[in-house]
Amino acid sequence: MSNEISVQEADFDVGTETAALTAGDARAGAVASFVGLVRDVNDGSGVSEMTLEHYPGMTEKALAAIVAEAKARWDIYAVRVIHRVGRLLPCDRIVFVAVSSAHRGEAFAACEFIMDYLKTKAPFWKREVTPDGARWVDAREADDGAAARWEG
Amino acid sequence: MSNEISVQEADFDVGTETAALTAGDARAGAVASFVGLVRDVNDGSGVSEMTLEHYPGMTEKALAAIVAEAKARWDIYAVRVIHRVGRLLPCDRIVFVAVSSAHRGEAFAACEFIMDYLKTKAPFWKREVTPDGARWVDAREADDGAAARWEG
Amino acid sequence: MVKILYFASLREKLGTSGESLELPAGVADVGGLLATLAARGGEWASLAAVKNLKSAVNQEMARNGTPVKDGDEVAFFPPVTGG
Amino acid sequence: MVKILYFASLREKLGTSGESLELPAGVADVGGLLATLAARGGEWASLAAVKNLKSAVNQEMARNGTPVKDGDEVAFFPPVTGG
Repeated sequence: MSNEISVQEADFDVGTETAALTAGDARAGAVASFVGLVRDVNDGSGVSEMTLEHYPGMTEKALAAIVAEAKARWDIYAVRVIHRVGRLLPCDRIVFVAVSSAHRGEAFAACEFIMDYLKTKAPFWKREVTPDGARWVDAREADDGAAARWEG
Repeated sequence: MSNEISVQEADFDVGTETAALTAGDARAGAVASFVGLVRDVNDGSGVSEMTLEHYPGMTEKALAAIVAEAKARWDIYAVRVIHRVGRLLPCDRIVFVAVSSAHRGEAFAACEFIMDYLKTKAPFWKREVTPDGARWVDAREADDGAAARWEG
Repeated sequence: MVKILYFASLREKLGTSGESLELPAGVADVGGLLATLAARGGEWASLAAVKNLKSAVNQEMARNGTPVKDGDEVAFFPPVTGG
Repeated sequence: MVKILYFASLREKLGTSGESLELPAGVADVGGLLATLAARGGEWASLAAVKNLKSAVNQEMARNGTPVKDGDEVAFFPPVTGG
């Protein structure tokens, strides 16, 4: 698929992206998808805005490798990954992952796998503004655990 | 939530429904969702159209009970379930389930749970038209297995 | 009287979507009602033999042992296939 | 020459987003390069002590033992937090 991965400042349209994934593909009986959003609180502090930094070049490669791994593991048809960078506000969309398949089990598993790997293997970093000033977001141990369950 | 469950002939807009789930709710960092679509093949036969029958009254009750069970099991914020009935063609959307939560793990689990229970506990029946005539779709054993893993 | 509903392949096979029935003496659960209907013969006789026949009483999933009383709504149908 | 990049909190702490460096004699992997940078002292000294410091060589995740040779692009950064 030519338009599988996007790293962009612009917002995206969930309905358009979801429909595009299965347009003209009547094999697909299932689309599982995920939208990540900016919360107004994190680690107990209010968050008024956030900036997402990334590693241009590596980001796209890392995401492509994760998608390829998902396709090797599950019988899925199409995948779409969009990740925003730059300045974002609470309730803004950050990330979109959608996967189509014949049946729901594989679509759900592949979608969650891609999110878990993205969270631990794709070079993005969040810097958030709180009442106490700006701070870099700490990695969550829960994310390492979520990624680890797909190993071995 | 007042507009949690809909059983309707009309199509729905995935983008609008997904956005409505978290509108003004900056606690939500995650939305997991699922769209089920009519495939053009089932059990080895081509499918040219499908009719979805349901049990009015019980359908809404069964879906509400499934959603209540999901809310009891996971710390989720909002849920939206839409199921279409009547005549549908390949590539048409059948069902939409979306769940918001602070973090993705609970949103994914609750969304998949609702779909698994819907598949085995909500009174819908599919009748599909194939080159050999119309037939009622057989229940899939895989669906019973998917639902059973949430038991006990 | 109980209101009885039939859905999907069952509705087609029996040629009716439902009926009202005076609950016979001694019939107090779904299994008893099913035996009463099957005793009619013809297509009805096959009711008791439908694989994985499902039932609901007052719009809640039921089993053969689920009580049925006057005024209830009882439904019979094959395994569900939505989603 | 190797191209070295620093991201996020590391970029801020070191006050630079990257540099070009002649690979010193005897330095052949990420760990060796890290030791060379830490030997500069000041903020650089803390590099070797950053908790869970991550690295990439030619835009692939790396470890201290990953080989580094002339012409490579090496990046150092904290654990990722996207998604």
